[in-house]
Amino acid sequence: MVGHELQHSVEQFLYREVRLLSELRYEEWLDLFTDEVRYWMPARETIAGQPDALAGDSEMAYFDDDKAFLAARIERLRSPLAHAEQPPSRLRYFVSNVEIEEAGEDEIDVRCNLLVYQSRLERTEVSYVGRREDRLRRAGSSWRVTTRKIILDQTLVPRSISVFF
Amino acid sequence: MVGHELQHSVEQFLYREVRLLSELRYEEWLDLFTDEVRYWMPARETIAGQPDALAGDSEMAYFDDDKAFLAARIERLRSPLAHAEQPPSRLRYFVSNVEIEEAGEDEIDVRCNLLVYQSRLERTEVSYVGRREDRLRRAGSSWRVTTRKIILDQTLVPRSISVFF
Amino acid sequence: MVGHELQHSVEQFLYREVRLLSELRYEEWLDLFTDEVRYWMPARETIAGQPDALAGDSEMAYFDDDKAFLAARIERLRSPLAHAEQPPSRLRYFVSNVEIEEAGEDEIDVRCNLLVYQSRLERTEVSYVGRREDRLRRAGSSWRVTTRKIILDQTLVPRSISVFF
Amino acid sequence: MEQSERYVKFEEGLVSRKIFFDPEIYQAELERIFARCWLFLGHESQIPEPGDYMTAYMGEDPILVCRGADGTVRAFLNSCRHRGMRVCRADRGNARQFTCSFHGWTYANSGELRGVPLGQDAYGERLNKAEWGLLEVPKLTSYGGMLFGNWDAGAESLDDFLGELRWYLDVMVERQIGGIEFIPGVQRYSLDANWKIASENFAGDTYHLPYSHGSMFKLDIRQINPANPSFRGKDADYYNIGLDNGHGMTGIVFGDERYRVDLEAAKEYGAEVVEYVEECHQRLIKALPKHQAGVYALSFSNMFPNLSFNDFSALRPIGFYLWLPKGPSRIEAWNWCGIDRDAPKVVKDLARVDFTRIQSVTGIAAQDDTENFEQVTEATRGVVGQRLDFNYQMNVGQAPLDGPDDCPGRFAPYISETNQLNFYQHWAALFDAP
Amino acid sequence: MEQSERYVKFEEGLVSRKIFFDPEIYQAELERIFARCWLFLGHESQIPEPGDYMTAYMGEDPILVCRGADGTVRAFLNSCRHRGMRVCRADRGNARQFTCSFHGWTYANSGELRGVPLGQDAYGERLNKAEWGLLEVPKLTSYGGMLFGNWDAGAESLDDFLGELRWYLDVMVERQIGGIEFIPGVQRYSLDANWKIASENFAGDTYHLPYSHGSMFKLDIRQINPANPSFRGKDADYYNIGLDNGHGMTGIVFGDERYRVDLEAAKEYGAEVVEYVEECHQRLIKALPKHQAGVYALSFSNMFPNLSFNDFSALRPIGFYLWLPKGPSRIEAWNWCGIDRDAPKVVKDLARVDFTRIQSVTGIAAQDDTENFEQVTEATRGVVGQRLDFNYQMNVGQAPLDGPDDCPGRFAPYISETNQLNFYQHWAALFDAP
Amino acid sequence: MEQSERYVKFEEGLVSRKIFFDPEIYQAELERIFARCWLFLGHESQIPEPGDYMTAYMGEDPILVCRGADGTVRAFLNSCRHRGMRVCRADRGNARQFTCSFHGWTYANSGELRGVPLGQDAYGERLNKAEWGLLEVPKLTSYGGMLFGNWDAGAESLDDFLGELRWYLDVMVERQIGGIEFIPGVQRYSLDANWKIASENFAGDTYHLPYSHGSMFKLDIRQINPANPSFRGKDADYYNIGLDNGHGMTGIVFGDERYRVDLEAAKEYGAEVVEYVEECHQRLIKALPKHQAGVYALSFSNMFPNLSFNDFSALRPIGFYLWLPKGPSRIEAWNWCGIDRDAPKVVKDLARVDFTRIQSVTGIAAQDDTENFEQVTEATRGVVGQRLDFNYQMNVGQAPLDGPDDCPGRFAPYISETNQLNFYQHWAALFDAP
Ligand code: FES
Ligand code: FES
Ligand code: FES
Ligand SMILES: [Fe+3]
Ligand SMILES: [Fe+3]
Ligand SMILES: [Fe+3]
Repeated sequence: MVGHELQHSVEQFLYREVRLLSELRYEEWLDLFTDEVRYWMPARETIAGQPDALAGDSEMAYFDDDKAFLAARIERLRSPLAHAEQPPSRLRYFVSNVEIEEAGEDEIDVRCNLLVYQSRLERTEVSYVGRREDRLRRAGSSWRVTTRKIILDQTLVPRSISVFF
Repeated sequence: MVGHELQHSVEQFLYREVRLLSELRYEEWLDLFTDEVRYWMPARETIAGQPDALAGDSEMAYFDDDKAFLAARIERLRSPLAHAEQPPSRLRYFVSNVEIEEAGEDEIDVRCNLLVYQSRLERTEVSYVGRREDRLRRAGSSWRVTTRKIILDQTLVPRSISVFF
Repeated sequence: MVGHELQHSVEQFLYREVRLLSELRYEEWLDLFTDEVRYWMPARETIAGQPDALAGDSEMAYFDDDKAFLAARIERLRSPLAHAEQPPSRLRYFVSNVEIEEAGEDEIDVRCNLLVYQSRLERTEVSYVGRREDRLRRAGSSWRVTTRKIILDQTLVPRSISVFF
Repeated sequence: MEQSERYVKFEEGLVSRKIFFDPEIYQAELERIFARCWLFLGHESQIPEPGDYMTAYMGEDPILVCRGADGTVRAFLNSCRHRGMRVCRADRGNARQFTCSFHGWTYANSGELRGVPLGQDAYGERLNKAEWGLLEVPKLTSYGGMLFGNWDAGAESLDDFLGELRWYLDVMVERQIGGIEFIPGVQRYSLDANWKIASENFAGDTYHLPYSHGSMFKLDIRQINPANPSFRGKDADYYNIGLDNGHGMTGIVFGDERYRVDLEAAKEYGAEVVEYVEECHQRLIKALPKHQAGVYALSFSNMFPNLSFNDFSALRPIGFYLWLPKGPSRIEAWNWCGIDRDAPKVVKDLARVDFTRIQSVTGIAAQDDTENFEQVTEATRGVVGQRLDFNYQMNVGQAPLDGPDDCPGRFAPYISETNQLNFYQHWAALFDAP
Repeated sequence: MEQSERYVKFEEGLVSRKIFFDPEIYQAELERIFARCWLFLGHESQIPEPGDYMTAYMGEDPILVCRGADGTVRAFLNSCRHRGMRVCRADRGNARQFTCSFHGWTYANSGELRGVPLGQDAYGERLNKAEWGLLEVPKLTSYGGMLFGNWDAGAESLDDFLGELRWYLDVMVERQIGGIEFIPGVQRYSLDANWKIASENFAGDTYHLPYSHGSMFKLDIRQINPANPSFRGKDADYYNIGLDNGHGMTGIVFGDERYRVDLEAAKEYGAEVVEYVEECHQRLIKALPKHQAGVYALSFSNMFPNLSFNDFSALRPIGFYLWLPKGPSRIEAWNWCGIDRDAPKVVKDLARVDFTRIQSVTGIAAQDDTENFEQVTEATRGVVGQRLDFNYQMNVGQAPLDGPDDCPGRFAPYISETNQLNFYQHWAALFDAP
Repeated sequence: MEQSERYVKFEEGLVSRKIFFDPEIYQAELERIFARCWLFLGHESQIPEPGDYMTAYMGEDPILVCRGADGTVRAFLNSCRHRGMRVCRADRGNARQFTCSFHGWTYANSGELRGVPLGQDAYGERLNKAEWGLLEVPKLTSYGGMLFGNWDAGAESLDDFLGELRWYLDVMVERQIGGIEFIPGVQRYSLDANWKIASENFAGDTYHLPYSHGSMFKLDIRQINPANPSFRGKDADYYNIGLDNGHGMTGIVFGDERYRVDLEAAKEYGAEVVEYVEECHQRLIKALPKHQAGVYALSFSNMFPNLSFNDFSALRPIGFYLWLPKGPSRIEAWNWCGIDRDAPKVVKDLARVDFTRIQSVTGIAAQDDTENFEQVTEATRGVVGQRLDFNYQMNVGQAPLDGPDDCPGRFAPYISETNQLNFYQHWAALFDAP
């Protein structure tokens, strides 16, 4: 079990990170990722005998972005023609059950559970439920995300996804 | 980033505060607010070009209470004729993503995300999702709420509101 | 208010505990309970004049298990004929609002709010909402659960329960 | 036998529970009531500037209300004529034109189809743009800044539709120094009930006040606003008034009674407020005959079919409560707070805060109404429950009261149920119309 | 051709999948089955004192069950006669009268309308209170403390309705030293299935035991309670018994077999329990003919239409499982645990805990049943699936077994499907009734 | 008048909004379209080994697709013939047989009923196992590894159903060196829209590209994959092609144009990829006539009724988008990514990543489509909106273009709406069929 100072620092980092998303501060959010980040959300199926059946590295994914394409998504979201988020959704991120493991010199592995609530237009309400497995790298007094693996518990996504996790 | 002792103290304050609500200990809950508190939940609309479009100070609000009227609401809830809460709802408050900023001598600004689950009678289930922006003032070893701003993410409230946030 | 080291240690224990459940590591999970544990989920009704009307000790319960029967449930879940969890559900546990009280020498009382999300097969989605009241006993650097009381806020359970809390 | 006679037994004071649940009756209501009656769209003050717009609903049809460059307000079906996309997805804003997000057809805020992408290349002469503008609500009329639309091009005028109600509305409208304005913002909430349960309540259900709102009246709600009525039971000089076309008003009192209450209350706020109240009164006396001016303010009322409102005092909000139908057992309620544009700030703040506290989504009155409206629905949907009737017999066979001379409407005691029967009698007439 | 013949092909052992989905068939069931059959309301022990009350459902109609000051139990539609509000919103409590939260009409717990606010002032002579009491369920009968109601005033008596089932229920009821009592509290859960899928299962579906519950039988469930049956397959002396009016019982065995199992099991708990079991047996022998007393305990069964129950042993709970219809594909299940009021504490605790572990919401049996009931529903709703029939052919054309003399019912092997056909045959008869 | 003429006014280029909402029309579609057309089930590469299986849907009926021990692929209603339980609850796996979780009937993956628990003891001779195997989809045909099933035993062959579409599909299929394979995994998401809104979009709605996807085309999406089309507006040598049986293709260009784009793009990835592209081209030339080979790749298209797909390039994914109907206003979309089994890893990775980024659940194109499809639905359900028609008049009265010789289909400009009318004309024909 890591120390509580580290726990505190990481939790604050995670809270701030998702707050940037709900405040639509996408560019600042992207700055929290390292240049070589893999932003990956593998597909998931119910496969007999494989409880946590996630798609593999070169199999189906929902997201498999590098920083450049994350930037492209953000550039798109800034366009008035990005209809899926025009007007923008109201997003709420519940980050919980944060668990940390040291991963060598200046890196740590961080798991958390994530409930993302999306409210848009008059009455569209969607909830995404799952977990995240991040690799964070120390950056001065804070952190950068070097790998993000997002695993939804839903095998049927409630709506097409126009939000980040 | 504030220290983890402060974080701990504030989180425990927030947890206890909402527990008092789910335990219907309204009077004790009210004691956690300063006499000059503004308990405010501005209305929210989807306005073109204004992502986080909240109603302003003298515009529409859901709540705009002072301590006296909060007390009146509580007095009412104690009446057997407060049908909306007779019998009382079962309430669960999920406080998460607590972020703190110093705000001068003995005050702090505290944000949190809030999921309020209401279950009542046989099968009424409602969830309110949003965030809170509180100003807390140090009171001995604990805190008092001097300003509470509640911002729901829903622009269509799922039911008329008979609960506190 | 207990110290933040204790808070940290307990939260990490609770996070790990529910993670073992979502990872279907039932036997490891069971090891976190003392041999004399009472795993109890009393029934709940809406009774006039009794806000938090829980069934009493020898009244109706959803769970009233000892360690032996918890083990039997787990043995059953390992059977290919445990259809309710074949294939297994995808489970997500949101533990929040953790509050701790010292309870004598090496025991503590721990309350938390709990949102359990269950996703199974193609589109079954269920959420259980409530709180837990645990008695934990110190076990070296970690903890064991000696009493678990689970209180759902729903008086109509959304589905028959094939998960642990 | 008219179809509706099975449901509304006027003489007996009975109404079948079926009309609050049956999906076919609900569909018929959308066609015969909501597509034919004058419906509330909002208030001009919400869209003061040229180009301002807001969205609304008529029945279940989404509406876009725009103030054109010429200042004219028009309303349209908020659905692209090309392939139906919601043309405007915001609640309000300002725009000269609306470009549909699907294929980019562009409509002026006057409704006409301005341009289509690749126009000539794609369509040549095959698209007659003149025929494909936004579907305009054929009748739109503003009264006191309140905007009403009607889908039926052959419908009677708003004036004829308001009928006797107009005489009372004039009191509310004329009393305003600067005219009514809506404070920015709307409250919206859902409740699982039929739209008529809420509408009839405002049309005449004074009888629910003492018990439904007993917890409120136990409070000293004058602490919220001294102009708040301490609840009054049966009182000879308060009337419920049933009006033609199904409209209903409650708690009307004549002879400056409400003015006196205001004046008394005003003193707690000092000279400025007292003067304001006096000025309101003066305006009324100048604008209207004495007996009409003496009404001074209204109580809670319903304009058929689904616009409820209240106006107790010049020191309190003019509340608008629109009960939008969203299925046989679902309402989406939209609430607005109206105030006098030229009221002193202290009065505006008083009214605004009062609004949030009493009848709004969090209001200490609305909460208990919702609980009742929803549980009425829950408790009456079974096949046995559906065989029964609702009871409105309080005044059956009772002669109308003699109201003061020259005041329109059928007068009933303050505590009565005739307004509800008046509401359902009109409902029945529309339901049977071919 | 009777309408139902399209759905229930008794001779062929086939039942159309349509009757588990079609919304019109479901509506007809509410009228012709749930508004005409005797339905379970709960147990007297839940409301022992004068003024005690509890809420229930008959079909989708909400019910209020009250024990009056005179000790008499009455049941009412839990909906105010004024305008339909749910009069009592709690699950249970004690009250002399119920005041409706909407307008405050007050009903005695005997149903009569006691008072209305502002009575004389508001209503004068225009309200005949005698006519506006709560709608009482015209027929209510208690048997062994179990309360049953029937909306059809002309319906046969409960005794006639129970018919042959009565003979077996007497065994369960007479065995109790102090009579059946329900431990306080109810379990409620939803499942997405048609009510008949669950009811028929208890009526006769022994065939699902070995596979559906294979994971349970693999456990040593005697560790939960030694009186637990280790699963027995086909066994000449265990019978399923189809009874008139659609009722069905499974696993009936004669000649003290279940007594012997209990006695054996009792030893693990010492003399007190052994004596208790012997005393139960003695009571039976005194109260009933030998061959009837020899039944000793029942297995799982269904009382038409939707009350399932089980009673395996004097050391195990008497489980009641009510499958409330909430739409064509939705059930709300209410579970109660019955015990012998005068059983030793060790036995009561044993039974209570056993109940939570096997057939309750969290029970290791119920979990797998729910999964099956729900996925049957999911997998059969398509238009092609709806063309098919369910198969109940196991015993088609097979002659009934000869049961022991003087024991009512049509006897079938322990593993059989005749009880389900018996269930649907009665369903069909009621469905076709005018 | 044919029933459908009220809905589809082909000559005028109008389609009634009713067919996207009316529950009865939806039910009729399930019977007359989904239970009679060839429907997509998945791809053989998803179940390569004997015993491999996957689940699917035809209309709302759940399907189990199995590769038998003999390597033959069969499809069955995924519902037990005994009492309807979903026989297989996993999305995919490998199994020789399936044992139903309810009573344990066991089916071989060839569908026949192998065994039933307690067989002889329970059933004797009363169950004719041969009659109670899983209900097999009577017609199943594989083309290019793509599996299609048809519930109508009397239906035309898949070849006849594909009709003119086959000529173009051959281009896509023949171009693959190792044949199409689906990368493991599927994406599934829900959207609140009618299935036709999405299907027609792929069938011909090029007109929505510039505006719906303007934000995407503003990006340099060649950065994702150089073979990405920079959006081209009206361009004489790009065609939309309406094909018989309601199929539609967009953006077809002849004379090696797409090959040239690929070759150019390939250079950015080095010799291996250039050679790969050349090899693909060679294969086409060997396999097909020159003018057909010159098509090289397709754009986005729809195979009637609900299988959309796209194939822009040998360096990009072959996307499959199945729009499963789940009610009048709900779709469950299943997405798969097809690639050439023998493509170099760099190409496979390029295609896979490209798939996630453009048209998948998170794709920068799909997001905006969903928003439009859903809000079309929201905005057109009111009774007034339902009176209107959707407009497809872009090319009404326009003569088809002359496509190149010997190329099947009715040619229209790249930006046109004739394919949608072609879709609805076939829909109407099926809707009216007895
Ligand atoms: S739907 Fe509006 S432009 Fe096509
Ligand atoms: S509804 Fe019960 S008193 Fe009016
Ligand atoms: S339902 Fe499949 S074996 Fe009975
Ligand atoms: Fe009210
Ligand atoms: Fe079972
Ligand atoms: Fe698109």
